[in-house]
Amino acid sequence: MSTPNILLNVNGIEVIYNHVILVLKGVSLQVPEGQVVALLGGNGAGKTTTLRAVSNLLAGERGDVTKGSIELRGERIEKLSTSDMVARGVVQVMEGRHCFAHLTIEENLMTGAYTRTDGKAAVAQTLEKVYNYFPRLKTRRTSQAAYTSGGEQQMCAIGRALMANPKMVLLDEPSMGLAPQIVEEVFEIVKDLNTKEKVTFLLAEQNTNIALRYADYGYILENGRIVMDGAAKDLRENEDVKEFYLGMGGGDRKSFKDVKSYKRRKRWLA
Amino acid sequence: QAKEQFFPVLVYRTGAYAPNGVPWANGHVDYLKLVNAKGGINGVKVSFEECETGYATDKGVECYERLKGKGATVFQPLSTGITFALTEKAPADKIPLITAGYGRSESADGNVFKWNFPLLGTYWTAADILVGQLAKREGGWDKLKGKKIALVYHDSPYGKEPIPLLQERSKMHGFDVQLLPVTHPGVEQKATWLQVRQSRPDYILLWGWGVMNSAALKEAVATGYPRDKMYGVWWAGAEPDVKDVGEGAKGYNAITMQHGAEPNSKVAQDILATLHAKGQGTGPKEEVGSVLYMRGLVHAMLAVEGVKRAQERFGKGKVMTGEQVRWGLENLALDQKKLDALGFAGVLRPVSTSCADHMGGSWARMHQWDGKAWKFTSDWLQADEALIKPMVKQAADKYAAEKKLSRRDAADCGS
Amino acid sequence: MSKKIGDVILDVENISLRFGGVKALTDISFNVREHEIRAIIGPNGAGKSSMLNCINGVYTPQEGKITFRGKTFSHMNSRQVAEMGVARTFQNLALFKGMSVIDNIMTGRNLKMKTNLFQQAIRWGAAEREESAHREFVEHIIDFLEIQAFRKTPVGRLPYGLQKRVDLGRALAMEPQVLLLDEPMAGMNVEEKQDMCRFILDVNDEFGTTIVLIEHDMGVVMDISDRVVVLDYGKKIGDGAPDEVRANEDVISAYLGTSH
Amino acid sequence: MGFFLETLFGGLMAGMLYSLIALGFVLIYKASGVFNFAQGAMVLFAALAMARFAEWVPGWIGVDNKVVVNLIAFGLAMACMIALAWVIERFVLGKLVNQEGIALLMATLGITYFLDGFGQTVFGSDIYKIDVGMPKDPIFLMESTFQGGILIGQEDLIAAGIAAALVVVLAIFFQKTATGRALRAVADDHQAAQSIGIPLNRIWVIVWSVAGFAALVAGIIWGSKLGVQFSLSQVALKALPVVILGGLTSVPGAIIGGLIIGVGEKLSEVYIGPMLGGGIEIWFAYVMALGFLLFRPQGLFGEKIIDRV
Amino acid sequence: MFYRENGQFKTSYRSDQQIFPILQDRWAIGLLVAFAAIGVPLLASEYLFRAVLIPFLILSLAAIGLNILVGYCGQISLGTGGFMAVGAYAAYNFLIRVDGMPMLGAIILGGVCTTVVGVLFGIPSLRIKGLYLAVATLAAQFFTDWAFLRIKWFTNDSASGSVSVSELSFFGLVIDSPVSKYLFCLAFVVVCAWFAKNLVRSHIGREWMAMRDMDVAAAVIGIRPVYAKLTAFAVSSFFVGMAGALWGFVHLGSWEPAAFNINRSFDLLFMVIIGGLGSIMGSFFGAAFIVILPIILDNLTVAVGLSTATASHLTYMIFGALIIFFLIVEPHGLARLWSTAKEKLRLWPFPH
Ligand SMILES: Nc1ncnc2c1ncn2[C@@H]1O[C@H](COP(=O)(O)OP(=O)(O)OP(=O)(O)O)[C@@H](O)[C@H]1O
Ligand SMILES: Nc1ncnc2c1ncn2[C@@H]1O[C@H](COP(=O)(O)OP(=O)(O)OP(=O)(O)O)[C@@H](O)[C@H]1O
Ligand SMILES: [Mg+2]
Ligand SMILES: [Mg+2]
Repeated sequence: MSTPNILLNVNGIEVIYNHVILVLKGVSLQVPEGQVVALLGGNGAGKTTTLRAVSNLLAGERGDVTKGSIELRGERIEKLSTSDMVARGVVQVMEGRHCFAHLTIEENLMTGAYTRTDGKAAVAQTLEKVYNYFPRLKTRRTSQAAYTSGGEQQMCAIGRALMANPKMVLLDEPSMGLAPQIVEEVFEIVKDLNTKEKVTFLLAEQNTNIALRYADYGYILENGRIVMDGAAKDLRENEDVKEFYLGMGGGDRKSFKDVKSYKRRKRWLA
Repeated sequence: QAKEQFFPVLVYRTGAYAPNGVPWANGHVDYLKLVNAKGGINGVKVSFEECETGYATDKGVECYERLKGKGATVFQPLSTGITFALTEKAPADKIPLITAGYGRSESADGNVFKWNFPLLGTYWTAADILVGQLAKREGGWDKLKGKKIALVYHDSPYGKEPIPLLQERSKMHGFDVQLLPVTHPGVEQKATWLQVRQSRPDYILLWGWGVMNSAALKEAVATGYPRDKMYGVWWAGAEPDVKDVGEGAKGYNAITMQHGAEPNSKVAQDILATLHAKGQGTGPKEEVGSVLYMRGLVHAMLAVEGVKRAQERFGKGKVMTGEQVRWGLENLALDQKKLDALGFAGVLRPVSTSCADHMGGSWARMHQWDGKAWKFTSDWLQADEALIKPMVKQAADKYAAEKKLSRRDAADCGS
Repeated sequence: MSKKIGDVILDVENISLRFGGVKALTDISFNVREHEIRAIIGPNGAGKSSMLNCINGVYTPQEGKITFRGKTFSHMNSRQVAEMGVARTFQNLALFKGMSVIDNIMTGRNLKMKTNLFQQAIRWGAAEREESAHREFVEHIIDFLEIQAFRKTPVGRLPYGLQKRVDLGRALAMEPQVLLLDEPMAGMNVEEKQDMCRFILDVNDEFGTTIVLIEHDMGVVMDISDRVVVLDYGKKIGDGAPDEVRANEDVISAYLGTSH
Repeated sequence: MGFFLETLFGGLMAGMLYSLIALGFVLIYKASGVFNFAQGAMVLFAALAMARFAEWVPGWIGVDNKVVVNLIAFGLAMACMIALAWVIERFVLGKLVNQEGIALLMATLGITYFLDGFGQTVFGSDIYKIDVGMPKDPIFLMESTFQGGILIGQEDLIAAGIAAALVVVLAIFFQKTATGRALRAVADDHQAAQSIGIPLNRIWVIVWSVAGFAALVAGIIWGSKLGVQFSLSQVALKALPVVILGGLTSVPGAIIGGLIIGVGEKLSEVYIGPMLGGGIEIWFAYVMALGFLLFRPQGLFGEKIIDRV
Repeated sequence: MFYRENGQFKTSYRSDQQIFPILQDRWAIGLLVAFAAIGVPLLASEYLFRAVLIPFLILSLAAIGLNILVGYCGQISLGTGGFMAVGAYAAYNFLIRVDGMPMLGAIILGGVCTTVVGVLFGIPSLRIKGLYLAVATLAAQFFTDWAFLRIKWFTNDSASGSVSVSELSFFGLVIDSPVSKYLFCLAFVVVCAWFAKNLVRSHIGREWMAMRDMDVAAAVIGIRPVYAKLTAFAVSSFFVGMAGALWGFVHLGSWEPAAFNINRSFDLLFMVIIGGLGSIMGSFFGAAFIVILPIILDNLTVAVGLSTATASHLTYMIFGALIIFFLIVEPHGLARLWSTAKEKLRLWPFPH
């Protein structure tokens, strides 16, 4: 099999928030066309920041890419606006839902199709597809997004991004707040889109287990640096990954009840 | 310091009142330039600096402090609010204030208000003359009985000044005064004019400023109130007040502060010849001689004459101090001959002040808008001193009591 | 160490809650015993968060009543509930964004702070002592949650996972008897979840704090909870020990799916 | 009775005039979440542009026909407003994406200052005339029924008609079109709107242009009523209670709010005013709005303010 | 001297809770206050005192008050000018109607009256939020404008509705020279700022901020919205009212309601936002910016030789542009800019 085209190439970027807080310290990663790439790492590692840098949503957070380059199909994109990125088929699903509170679920989804030019019928078709993926949304279609449950909002956010018919989706913690079978479904959808419609995914995920099951390749980010990368199946077998990210140190999954913290923690009531 | 007499010029060339403030400022400055062109005040050159107050009190205070530091010896605040604030500051700084045709009416009493000079007239004299005109139109004071006069006024100390006098007069002659305040800036007066339509007053006195005047006239057009029954104070009787009402304002009357629009007066012609002809004029040529332009000019002349008078006592050709200028203003003796020589023939009547009288005369005329220009409709008029004097004294005494001041004694008067 | 699970401390009876046409909760009853860890699970939109909102007075159910420590009420305002010793965390972070971590957690101590406005303005004596004492308590929590490094950072700038910890810290600062946790582990990786479980178990163990927990990670729920309620579309479809629930057919079809 | 009716009508007409300005506020708020304090300054700026261009155009092109001149002036003034919208997006809002409402509000106050200074520099600070042939004379209704009849300004009637038409068009635009929906989305969450590819910059130029158009219409109507001068910007203060009463996010609310405020303030001034010494209408309008808000904190037709945990 | 906190270890929570935990900051502030109290009187001219320093100090106080309400409690108010007027007129009435009332007493009582009025106007905030509340607070502004013009009693029956005070004294010391006025204001403001700073870092301050950031969550942890909001209105109005009294008594000496008109309200809001919401220090920055900038611009443009009109139009434009500029550079105000600068300095010369 020939090496697939590199769709997205992030090259040694540094990101600084507010002119002082250095968050990414030289992150490089590649996303080949038609693949699912997972970006893993603990809280505050910089996953969200990386995705924001790609989709150019940093400005609103007062963040800046100060070093390095980001290329999409070989084109430098640091100077583009988010809507330019969407026009090039790259859509981000933001962490923390960000639904349009006053719009109904259906209106939320429809705004996702704002950039589409292929006509009403095609949009209606996509809408139907999204409703098929998330039947729960269909039942809540006329509620204002603010009054839907956390999980429903998450579905809405994902569905909204799909409405744009993207070529590449940046998914930020899609599993957060979703019931287990929905999580499974979301990843099935990812796989589905990936295989059937050749959509490329870059997903930041905490749920390492499931992410590595569905991804082709993984990067592990800690403290603003890539500390490890490799094919998903290799990572899954890696001992460190097993211990720290899959909770399976020593072979089996440990009960949450029994994990002793190996980091010595002071007892707060002592 | 150079041998220059410094005149601060507090103006407002921007904001809500700019249309009125600009011609005033232009006239004022032009006159000062004219004085220089004619060789200064007995050889003392005049210098001046404008400071934009925007009609706001705190900016006015800042201007005052700034220009005071540059050697100002007389201020003209050009706003009732600033006048009030400066009245508190001037005595300590020993700088006289000229508030010709505005400010507090009781400050005409120089025995209490040593540093204030409401030259040429106050709102009380204006109101008194206006009511007198109505009486005359009706055919005598007794004919006013039972009549209804509405005062449509700017809801501020400025607008409220005439109320005590009107109430005094209404007691004397048995007419009704209806008070109709208009909130700043007065862009929307429908309610006021509905009330006018309801009560159908016989006359309306308009005590507005800025957009309020033209808005009132437009509402009068819209409600069909006869414009010739409307009488404005001198701040409601200039071109900006009627210009864009045009024909609609035809017949509207206003009192003048002695002068009206005087494009043909000698002083105006002088300015055209001396300044504008050489491109040194301040504003557009057409403005010279318009009502507010003339007012600015007259005000400047008063200040200059104050200095001139002071020089007569303290030394011709010298730069005067604030205290000396104060003396000059308190002893103004501008007789008709002097005025004529200055180019104010037919524009002004004599002004002579004294320790007790800081107003120096309360002459006025009436003029009327004929759709294109202001035309005089009366001869020289004067307020009833017998009525106003005691009111002034009473109000001044109250002020003195509040401030724990005592009336000036003869010695102080002579100084 | 074995826990001594006590009597019923919180009893929810026949709660129904509607929003216009949406029935968020229909006739729900369950109870919580002292010192236990009680999990609520169910698919998205089942009404779990709404249940917590009813308990601590954010929503008023149309029907039903809640008994807490023998006191029954159908509606209380949030403050009264807080005074009775119920604290909670939120699913969609509800931290005070503009405040630092310390300040956020300190707000949790507010009910316990007694000095008046004037004492605080002068900040001498009592106010100062009170502030220091509570600060000490809060520092313990901060140590416990291992967020020392961020104590002065405005929480808005913290990554999501840490914000969740701060949220927990704020609830802990209230020294609650009952702690309601709404998806405390969403958005965490396994390691962090382990930490979080540790915190929860510690609180439960050492303080005997009763815990009501909403969570979607079945591993966590099954491992640490004593009893589980399952909601679906606002109805209760299961209630019992984790193993029982796991075996319940309704629950499997409605929630767990086949993969678990 | 006749007088009461007249007051009522007067209030309704005044209210429509407020609505016209309120509309500008609502438009911008609804579409970008910005409370635009510069609306008053925009009205002034637009009116100044219109008045001065109408003065200058004959000199430039040598045509003296009033209709032609007014049309050209209108076009030029509109061009100014579009340019202004572009500048505002480019140099102000575009740089403040995702900031809190209050920072945006302050920015609009900054715009107000700038525009005030700029407008007066370019167009002058005197009084100017707009003459689009608005009839000034009153008409009297029911003269047979009531003594003196009921007076209605023709100018007001026309203005009210224009305001109503504008509102209908805009209301449909917001609820029924994709762009309208996108605008509402932007108001809810700038960043999320960006993330799905709504081009904020273009949207904002459009919205501010439309608001500029509303300001121009308001400026022409108010300007031909009052004369174009600085105080025109102050009418915005009269429109504010209208905006909150009707609801910041509701186009029809601007009309209903306007009518309520207009009628309320005229009736109060005429009937209660004399007892209190007069001049009460301005604060009365605010107090009235406040009273309504106590029952509906989001205004009569505004979108519910959502706070959910 | 390096700006470092290395080596400064806090050994008690008390020391960590000081107003300025970093030693250098404490020194700097100490020096600044000392300079303001001793150095400035020796150096400044009368113009500086009267036209710049005194207004700056008084408006700083008002800005602190407003900042408590807007910056800390999140209730936007456009009625500040009105509240200042209440303070000024109330203090005036205490001064002239109560025999032997000392000026200080009148000013404080003016603040107390404003507190009452402020709480009254704050009651709607329990229901009305955000911009709706902001606009609604204009009711306070217009109502007070009207009341002080119309109700004669407030102005001691003065015909025009304007009032004046004279002979200010403070424990027997006559306050009439610019320096004494300045020092009086300085002392007043420093003490008030200290109180304010204490309040905002105590639990009441945290309650306010909690209301601002997320009121539902605040209620859940036991904060009473009524109490938190109304105390914010009360404390804020108290400061604003005293600032109003000082403005009338010390700065203007004589005033009419227009001295406290809506532009004053906007100016104060500017100060708070440009200076930094939720920062006491920022209130000073903001006041300095708004008081001094136009004066400098005025002087500059005039010095360049522009006509007054052009100059002041230009001033407007530059002023507006600068406001926007600062908002863009740092929407959290000068205070944040300042702390960012300090942070950089701390890291200097090694960035990050
Ligand atoms: N707007 C911001 N301003 C300042 N610092 C920020 C901002 N957003 C993020 N950070 C900082 O950047 C670092 C990385 O944050 P980021 O959100 O990218 O982490 P993450 O990997 O997505 O974490 P999580 O899994 O918790 O979402 C954190 O330390 C955070 O404090
Ligand atoms: N304030 C409200 N107004 C209208 N509907 C509401 C409101 N709060 C909740 N709902 C509806 O009630 C249902 C239950 O919501 P809830 O938030 O309790 O679900 P949940 O079980 O917590 O789901 P998730 O796991 O996704 O968080 C949802 O369909 C939601 O849309
Ligand atoms: Mg993240
Ligand atoms: Mg939930």
